[in-house]
Amino acid sequence: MFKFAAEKIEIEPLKKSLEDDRAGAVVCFEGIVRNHNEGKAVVALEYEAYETLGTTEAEKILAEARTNFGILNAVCVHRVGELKVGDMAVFVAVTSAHRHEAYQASRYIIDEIKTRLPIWKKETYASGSSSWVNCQHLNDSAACQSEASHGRK
Amino acid sequence: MFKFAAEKIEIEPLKKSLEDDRAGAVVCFEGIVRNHNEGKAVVALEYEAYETLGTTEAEKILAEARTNFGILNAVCVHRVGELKVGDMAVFVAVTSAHRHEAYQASRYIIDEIKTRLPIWKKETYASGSSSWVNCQHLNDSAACQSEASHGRK
Amino acid sequence: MEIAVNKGAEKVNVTVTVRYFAILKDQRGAASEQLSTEAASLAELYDSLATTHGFSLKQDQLRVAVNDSFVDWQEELSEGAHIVFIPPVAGG
Amino acid sequence: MEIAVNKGAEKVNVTVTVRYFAILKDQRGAASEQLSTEAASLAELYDSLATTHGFSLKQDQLRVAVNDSFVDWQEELSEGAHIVFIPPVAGG
Repeated sequence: MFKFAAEKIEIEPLKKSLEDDRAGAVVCFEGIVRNHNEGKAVVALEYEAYETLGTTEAEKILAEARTNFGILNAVCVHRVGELKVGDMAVFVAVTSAHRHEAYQASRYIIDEIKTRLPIWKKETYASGSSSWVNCQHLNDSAACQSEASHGRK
Repeated sequence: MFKFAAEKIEIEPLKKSLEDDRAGAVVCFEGIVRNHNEGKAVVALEYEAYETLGTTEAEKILAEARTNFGILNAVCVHRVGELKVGDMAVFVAVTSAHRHEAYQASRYIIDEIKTRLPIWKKETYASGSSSWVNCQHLNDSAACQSEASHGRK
Repeated sequence: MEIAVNKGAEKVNVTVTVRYFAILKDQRGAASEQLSTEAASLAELYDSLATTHGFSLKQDQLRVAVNDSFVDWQEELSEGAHIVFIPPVAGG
Repeated sequence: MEIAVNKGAEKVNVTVTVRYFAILKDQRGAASEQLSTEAASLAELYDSLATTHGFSLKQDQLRVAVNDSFVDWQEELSEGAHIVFIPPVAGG
């Protein structure tokens, strides 16, 4: 099960949904908003998602993980909206009979979520500037900034 | 921080103790009592630990993980006493700036905990028999059973 | 056959909806728009919009989706299509 | 020198405490015991106890700890030592 969440991710109900007497391992990954990214002090960020396509793509990723690694189950939730430092941006939980498969599947899911899902992150820096992460042209970081955000040196 | 716990492991306070504004990733592992082991239906189990040496050895493992993988922090708790199917036997949480290190360290810690810590597990099966896991002589599974447990076929 | 060729050469306008996300939304100043276009492909449509609105991203930095599925840039435009140009993602 | 050799050859009893875990505890029927022994090494002590109590585990399946540290099987016994024979572990 995958979903986007506009509010704080509550992990207990998600883990509860995975309970299974055959499960010997649960691996959970939490992606957290850090206070730094690439050397700049981050004070807040905003996630925007293309939710319909994003949900379809994420369900594909979870199905791939189940098929490829023989796990019991997997869930993932990704935040959208405004987040601050310390907030959870993404949560992945995987259950399996043995730990090796759970670790592998967890890593696969988060790696694919990060590269395949249509989600964008706008970071606001201590300087007051902001920038859409990863959307700059190679060797042209200016391409990444909105008009309002040229305060970044 | 490592400890043995005679009661249910509460993971929230453990994760709280790891909070750090530099953390971008939290990887948690939960080892759960499964309803089967090596083809036998398990109904209950008991962990016994040599706690003083076990704690020293576990703290060494956590220190190795911090040194080897450059993580921010790590905690681990292992249950002792009577557990039933679905109970958490061991919990490991690791924080790091980036996810790769957190996954690697988490896996290192649980692998080492399982092979190095003086902890023993006695499984009770649906048949009523019980057995100390891993303590049988090669090609001589009888060596593993206590006198009271020869009901196993 | 000749009729088909003539038809293909005619500039036929189709009406599509384009939805913008992230930096494209900022640069367009709108989350979506309905527009009538002569563009023969999604690639051509993006080029034309990028010129009009000054989008900083090159087409090869983007993916494109129609009606909530990823599609090829050379796909022709169909009447009523919902089109999304997808900037480089940054989830997680 | 000759005195030292004589000393080594003498059977000197030491008193140690042995703590048992898991299958060894079941087979010994006790969690610990204090005993006086002539054994020259930990290996020798285990062999003697295994014979007396019918321990099913061979010495090469065990590790051994003295005073809460892993030590070598060939280590000599010291007065007052706390000894633990460690069956194959099964944590997690």
